[in-house]
Amino acid sequence: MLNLLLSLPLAAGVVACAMPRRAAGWVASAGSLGVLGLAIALVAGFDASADGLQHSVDVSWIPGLGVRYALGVDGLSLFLVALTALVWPAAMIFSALREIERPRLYFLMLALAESATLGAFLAQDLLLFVLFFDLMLVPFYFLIGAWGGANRVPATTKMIVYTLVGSLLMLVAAIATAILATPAGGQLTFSIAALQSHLLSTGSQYWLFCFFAAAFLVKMPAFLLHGWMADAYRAAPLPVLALLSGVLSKVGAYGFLRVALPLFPQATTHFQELILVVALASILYGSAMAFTQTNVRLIAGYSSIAQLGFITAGIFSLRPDGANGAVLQMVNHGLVVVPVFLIIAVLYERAGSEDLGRLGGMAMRAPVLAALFLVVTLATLAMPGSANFVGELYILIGLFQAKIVYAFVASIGVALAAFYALRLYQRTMHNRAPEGVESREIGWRDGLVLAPLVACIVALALYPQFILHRIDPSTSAKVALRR
Amino acid sequence: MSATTYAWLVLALPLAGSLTIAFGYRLWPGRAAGWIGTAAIGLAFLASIGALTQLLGEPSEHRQLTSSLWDYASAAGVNVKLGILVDPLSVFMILVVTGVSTLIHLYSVSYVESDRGYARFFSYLNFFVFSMLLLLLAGNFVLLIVGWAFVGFASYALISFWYRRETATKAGMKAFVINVVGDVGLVLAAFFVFRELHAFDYLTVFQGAAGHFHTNQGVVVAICLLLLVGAFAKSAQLPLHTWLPDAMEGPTPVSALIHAATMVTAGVYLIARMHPLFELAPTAADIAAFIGLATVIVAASIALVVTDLKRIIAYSTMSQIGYMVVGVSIGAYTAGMFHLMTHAFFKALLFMAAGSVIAAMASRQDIDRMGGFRRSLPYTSLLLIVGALALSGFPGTSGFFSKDEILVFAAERGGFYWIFAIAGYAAAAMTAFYSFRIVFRVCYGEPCPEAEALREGHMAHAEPENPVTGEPEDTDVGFPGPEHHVAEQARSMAIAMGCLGLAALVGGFVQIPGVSDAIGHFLEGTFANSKLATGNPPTGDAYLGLLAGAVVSVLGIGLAYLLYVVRPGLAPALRTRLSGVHRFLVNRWYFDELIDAVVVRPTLWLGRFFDDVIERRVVQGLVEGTVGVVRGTSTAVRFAQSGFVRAYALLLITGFAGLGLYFLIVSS
Amino acid sequence: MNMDWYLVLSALLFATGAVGVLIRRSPVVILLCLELMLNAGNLALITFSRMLGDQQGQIFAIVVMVVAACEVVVGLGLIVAMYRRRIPLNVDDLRQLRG
Amino acid sequence: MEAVAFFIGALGAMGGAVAVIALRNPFYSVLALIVHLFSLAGLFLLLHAEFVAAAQIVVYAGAVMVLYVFVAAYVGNIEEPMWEPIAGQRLLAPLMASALFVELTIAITGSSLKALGTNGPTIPFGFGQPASIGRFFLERFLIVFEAASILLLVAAVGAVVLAGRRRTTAVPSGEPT
Amino acid sequence: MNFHAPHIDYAALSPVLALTVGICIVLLGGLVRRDRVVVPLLTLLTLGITAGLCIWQFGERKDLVTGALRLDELAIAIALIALTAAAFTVVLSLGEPAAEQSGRGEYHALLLGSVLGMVLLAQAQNLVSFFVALELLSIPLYVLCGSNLRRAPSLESGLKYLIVGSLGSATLLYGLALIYGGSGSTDFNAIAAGIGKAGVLGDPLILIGIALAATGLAFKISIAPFHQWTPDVYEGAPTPITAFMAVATKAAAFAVFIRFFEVALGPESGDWDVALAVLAAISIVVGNVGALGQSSLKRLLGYSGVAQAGYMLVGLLVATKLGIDALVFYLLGYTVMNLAAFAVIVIRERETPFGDDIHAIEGLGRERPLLAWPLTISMLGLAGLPGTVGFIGKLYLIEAAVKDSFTWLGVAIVIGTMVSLAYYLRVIAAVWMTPGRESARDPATGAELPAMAGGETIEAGGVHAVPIGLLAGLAAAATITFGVIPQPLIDFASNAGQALAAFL
Repeated sequence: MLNLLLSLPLAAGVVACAMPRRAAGWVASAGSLGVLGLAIALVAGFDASADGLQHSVDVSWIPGLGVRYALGVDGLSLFLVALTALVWPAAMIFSALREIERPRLYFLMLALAESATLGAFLAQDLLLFVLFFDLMLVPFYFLIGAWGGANRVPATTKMIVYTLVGSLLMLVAAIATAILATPAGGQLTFSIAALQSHLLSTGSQYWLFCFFAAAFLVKMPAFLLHGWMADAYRAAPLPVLALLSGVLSKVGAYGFLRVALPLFPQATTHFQELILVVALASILYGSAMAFTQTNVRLIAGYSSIAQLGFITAGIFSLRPDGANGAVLQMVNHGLVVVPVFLIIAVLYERAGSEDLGRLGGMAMRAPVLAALFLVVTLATLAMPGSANFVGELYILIGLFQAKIVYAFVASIGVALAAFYALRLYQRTMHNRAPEGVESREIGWRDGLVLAPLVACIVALALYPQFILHRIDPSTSAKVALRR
Repeated sequence: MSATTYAWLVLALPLAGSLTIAFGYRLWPGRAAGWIGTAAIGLAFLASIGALTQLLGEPSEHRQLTSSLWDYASAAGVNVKLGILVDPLSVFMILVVTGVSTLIHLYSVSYVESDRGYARFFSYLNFFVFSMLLLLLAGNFVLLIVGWAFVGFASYALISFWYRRETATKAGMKAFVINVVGDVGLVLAAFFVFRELHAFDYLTVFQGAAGHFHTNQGVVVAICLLLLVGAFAKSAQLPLHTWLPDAMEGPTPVSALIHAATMVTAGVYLIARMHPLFELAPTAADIAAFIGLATVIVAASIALVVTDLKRIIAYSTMSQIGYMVVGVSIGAYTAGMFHLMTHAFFKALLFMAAGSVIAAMASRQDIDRMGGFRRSLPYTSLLLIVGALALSGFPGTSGFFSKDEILVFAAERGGFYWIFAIAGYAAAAMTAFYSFRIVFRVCYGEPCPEAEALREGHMAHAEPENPVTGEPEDTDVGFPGPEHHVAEQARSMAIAMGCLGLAALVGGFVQIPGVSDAIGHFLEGTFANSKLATGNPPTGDAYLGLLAGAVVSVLGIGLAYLLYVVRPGLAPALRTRLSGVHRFLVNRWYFDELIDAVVVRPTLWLGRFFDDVIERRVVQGLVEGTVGVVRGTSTAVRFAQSGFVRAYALLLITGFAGLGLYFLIVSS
Repeated sequence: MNMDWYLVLSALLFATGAVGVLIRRSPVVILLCLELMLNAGNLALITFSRMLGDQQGQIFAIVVMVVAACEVVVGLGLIVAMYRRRIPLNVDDLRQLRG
Repeated sequence: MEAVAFFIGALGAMGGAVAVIALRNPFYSVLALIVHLFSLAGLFLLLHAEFVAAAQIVVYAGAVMVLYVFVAAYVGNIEEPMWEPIAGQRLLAPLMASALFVELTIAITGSSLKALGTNGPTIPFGFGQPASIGRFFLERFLIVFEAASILLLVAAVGAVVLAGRRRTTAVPSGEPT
Repeated sequence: MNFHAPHIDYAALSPVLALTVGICIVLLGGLVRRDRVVVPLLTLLTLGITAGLCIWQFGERKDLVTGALRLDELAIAIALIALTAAAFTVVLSLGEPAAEQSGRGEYHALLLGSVLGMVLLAQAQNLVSFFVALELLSIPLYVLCGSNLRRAPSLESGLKYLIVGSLGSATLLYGLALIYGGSGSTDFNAIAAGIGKAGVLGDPLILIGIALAATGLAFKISIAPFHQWTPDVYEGAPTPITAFMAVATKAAAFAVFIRFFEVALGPESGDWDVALAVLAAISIVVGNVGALGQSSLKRLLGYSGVAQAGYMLVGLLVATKLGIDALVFYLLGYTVMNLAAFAVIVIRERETPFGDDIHAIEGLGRERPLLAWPLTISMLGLAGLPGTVGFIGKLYLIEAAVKDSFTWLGVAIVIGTMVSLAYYLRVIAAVWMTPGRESARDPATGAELPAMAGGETIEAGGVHAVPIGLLAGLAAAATITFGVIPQPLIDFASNAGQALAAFL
């Protein structure tokens, strides 16, 4: 099941390469829709009461290095897999509806990215995780570099180098973890479950945690480590950016829960305050930046920093409620930020600009577009009643009970979010339309791409318990490991 | 059907109406959307009555019913259900809300008829009602917050309904952001509650609170203060009130419904709902009462000088809500809720009448340009006067009974609470004055050209322009609508206004000291455990209070008559004499400027600072610095690669020398 | 004579050769200096061979001679080829490849 | 007696070496190297390496140096400007070379190897003579011997490649170098 | 006086013999036949037979000819690398002007001579055979570098390589002499024993000897600060030769480096590991920063080679079986990755007027995707991105480093990798993200660029894009295959480590 899930996108991508140019996108999209089907089956068949891995695959891969090909889903990864499976078809179909240069390569890269991302979420071997974590970047390098906007090559290089800084350090740390945890003469293993049972000395945990944290924080990105973000966001093609912001950023937060907390419990406790400070700084900084920017991509980008700050804060409340909220919020944020970027793409086609100053009045003749965007905006600002609110609620409850002061500061971010998200909506959809802006209703094809995403947002808003119920056992178990 | 089923129905009907209108926005012909909306709310009103009767059928101890649909978000020890609480307080509130809403929907069916966003308007309006009902019926803090935020959003959407006006979108934004600040306060309060009592459920919390907290314990005071942040943001109390006057950018029925009758009273409802907590934190309750009083006075004083018709009523709303806040904070729950109800009637009426006048003025709202509508708009003028009388607390009208009940309760409570009574009566005089300032400026005096035209049967048509900035309106799509509707010509408006006028006049009779105590009796179920709500003040004192109220009201009206009818020149003279005071009041006590300087500017400055300094220098500096170091090393390496083979040989020898040195050191 | 005399002499010759490589610019002379260095190595080998009473060092030295001869042949061949191409025979002028 | 011979040999070797790097005309440098090689051959004799000494004179000083002389004569005198284009080379080159020397000397004199301070052990008859060297080559170092011969072959091929005139290498005149 | 002919195991020596015979045949073949196919075919045949013999002998572990050589898996693995690289070089040299000018027979004979040197070097177990094999490796290369006699840079690179190379040889020789003197033997095993017996463990004589030898060997594998010949020579030499040098020389020198340091100097490893660690770190830094901003692809790969050598040195200096496994594995991966890149460079050098400049590959992704992919995969592999053999190799090396408490070197490797991304990705960006250049105009001045070798070659020998491209594809496929299924290669490499395990 998981093997198929992992290989299907790539297989479809390769097949797409052999197809005529026009068909490539549709073949790749069909593959990703297949993945979506599998993911739905996965969610449907998920045993919510268990906190262990399900559908495990565990075969030897590189015995010489102790690396195993171990996959599995638990509550932690289930919905992130589902998110990946959901947004990738959206981005692919959205792209397939448009004229793209060198479509075969484009869709191959998108497909590779999907496989790698799924791999990162499914991997249960530390090294396999690191491998997929790094591999994800490669297709994005191409996607941004070859199909991006102005300054794409420096931007994409900056992104990949910067993010690899963290993840390569993580490679060293992963190896060191395995080696240090292996008793003398024992067989080296990278299995996360096995490593969990041999906890390292506190001193080792400290520096290993720092390496892992660096990788995850850069990927998110968190405050001070987001230097790659602005340029990459400016340059990336929008469907790609949607995936970058919607899914890739989550891998970092996911890594904290999957790797850092279980393997380095003492270090996690030790660095809790530090990471919380970073998270809060991300929240405040991201929010403040988001309302000074006029480029719509950057508004969404900086808001992502803030949102990821919330997620990190939730994880590092080191409480089940906070962690549950964080996982829920990962899914939610992915689910809202993808439509945001796709809508920005639609807006760009109508206004020819991505600057707030040159946008406006779009709602006039496009009420459906406006309504879709409105729902997404409200979810983005974590309007109570949305699943995002439930996520933030859980995060803040956790934080509130762990570190009350941090919770108060974090709640400032909630208020700021309302401002920047609404500003984005208002200045694109409302006010007068400047010269050159063509208010045109969204086409039914694009609508069909966006509507399911928005429908998911609404459905989750009505019943967030659907996710919470399934993630709770595994997430709580991850946090409970701390001794 | 049980009371809770009716309550779910009350929730479902407006939501269904909203969605029906929204999804079918292209299908509904003519006024269909309006009628669907009105019908949905009307049915909700009927369902509310159903809930009321069912509730009255229960013994008074068992009038707190809960019901839940499904687990909304329950994990890791947190338990949140999609649950409602049906008790006298919520039923009372939903009755008021659905009742007034039905009439305002009815009014709107005609009033916004020519607006392009007709369906959108009713969809929003129905959604608002749904949100408000959700807020009222919520059985736990989370759902309360959801409803709380939904009404905030609905308010935003309706304020910036004419979204092509930049003033409207700005005002919407302001309202939304301030409301979100309130939401955050509420959320934090909920967290505190959860941390202390491990529950979000009202009944669990209230039952647990009494045993868990002792009076004026820091935590419970903090909870109450945070609740107050939420309440004050929503109810436009100082200093979070600045959005309300700007909210008048919305269509007039919106002002009537949201910014007068229903949403803005949510804060009052919240304090009443949370009375078990407030009674444990008297300090917080006192703070609330004083802020309420301050709002009463400040708002009334501003209303004296403002010339925008809707804004005068808006300040009046603030002021009246201040009374209610005082009431529920000092324990006069019944009186507070009573005033809430009567205020809903007469304030909605005032806005409707104002809407009719503004329509006649072709969207102009400045009372200085109005005059003499008495003859051209007789029905409107009549109801405007009825509303003003109720607002001024003219003896016999609804406002007369409800306001006095609060003030009498304050006086009776003793201690420093008499301040509220004295100041309250003083403010009541101002209220009476500005109410009749409106009446005299609009209905009396020289008829303005529009009034003249209307008498000859022509509706005024003006170049569409923004009433605030005066810039020409975007006529491309025709909102706020090329045609205007006045009550005299539109039957639905007339009916709605008539009903409210009646309610404003006689609504007070349900609760007359010594005669009837319907509301107090009904609400007992909710406030049974309250230490403060100890029944009604002595009838004698109550009548003394009524007398004082009557005197003050008549005095105020008389003064207004003197200034605006008998000696019209006196007002401008007074304005020049007291120019300092006038300027201070016209500038609304400089609250906007204060908030701008304290909150908005620093935040923007911080954003710019982040952008200019942190982002450019620190974050990018981190990148560029590293790149610079690498580049520098690269330059050095490539400079060393000079092409001179002898230099390469030298480096080889040097390298060996270094290596050899190391080995010699190791060996020794 | 003690063996270290020979060795110090060989070290001195080695260093002298190195100086020559570093400061001379004619490729011919540089090749000569490389010969000096290889010969210094040879001297050390022979000395050790004597010191250890072991002839492997001498074998090594003979091999080094062969190697030196081969280097010379190739080196001189290159010099001739460059001369024919009219490339200046000054290593400092060989700077087309750098950076 | 041995000491005198050593010093004469050492002086000759050093003198030759210094002359190689000091003389400005490559032709003279070649001649100085021949002096150096002869002196070295003398030292080899002192160390009982008769075969090596002979090979030194015959193969090295004889055959190889003749090649040098021819090439030096063929390419003529090469101008070496006094100006030093590499910054620091003139200072650092001797400095590093002396460092090299000092380190080697420390290694030699500082070594705890006892045998260094002796004249060497008594050696068997035939040590360093062609017969024993030959045996070594054909028994123990057979592979080395064969490899060396292939090396010579390859070097010869290399020389042919580089210096042999062929029709394709005709240099177009006036091409920049 | 009795002459005891040494026992010669002809089977084990067969690869060496085959190569020797091959040299002669190729040389003669070049004299007899002047057409373009025979000599390369003969060369390939020789290489193929030798490789076959190597594989036949795989698994043997024995001393040959009185211990001058040792045949074991390490030797054979390295020999196979050298043979593979040589075979590539032969194909890459089809139509190579250098081969035309120096005579095909001679050119290929020299190549085979160098390969012979490498095969011997990988087996050398004696100071003398070590030295002579090293020279047998180097001297033909000096010639081959300068073999494009028409190009001044080719000659320049030949002479530079010769001068610095001989200096390195002299240094190495002196070091070997000191070690011989200190330990009293030329056999690696006897040296290890002799160091203990003579009581010179940690003695300055031995240590300076090690320093000198390390300098000489580091020079051969391009470890900074002894690397400076590398970029110049790589750039100036004919591209097929550069490819050969980049891969084979490094492999062979590493082989002897391993054998010499682990076997002969194993007792001293506590003294030299830190020194080599510092050198490795310097190499990683210098190589990676030097490659930044290079526009000549060969030069870029030269610097990259310096950095890669630094990575590989880590495997050596930890002096564990894991380290040797990792090093051999990395060498194998490095071989296929580099060969793929060079093959593409050769083709573009002949097709465009830009030589090996990065302009030559601009827009390649659009015009010739089949050629762009091998280069891209090679660059991704060299950068150590997952899915390629480069990633597994780095993983292996880091594992070895961390296990031997050289975690900081592991960190150094990844930091180097980060820097390296900047230039590897630049190549990829040129391939996929930059439009191709139509005219041969200098972008800066607008002047017509001087015609480089490519222009002439097309008439001289043709591009031979199909066979070369196929090889590039093959190497790229191997890069990916062994990145996804690395175990066979790991087993192969760990045999090599096993061969030396007894000495560690």
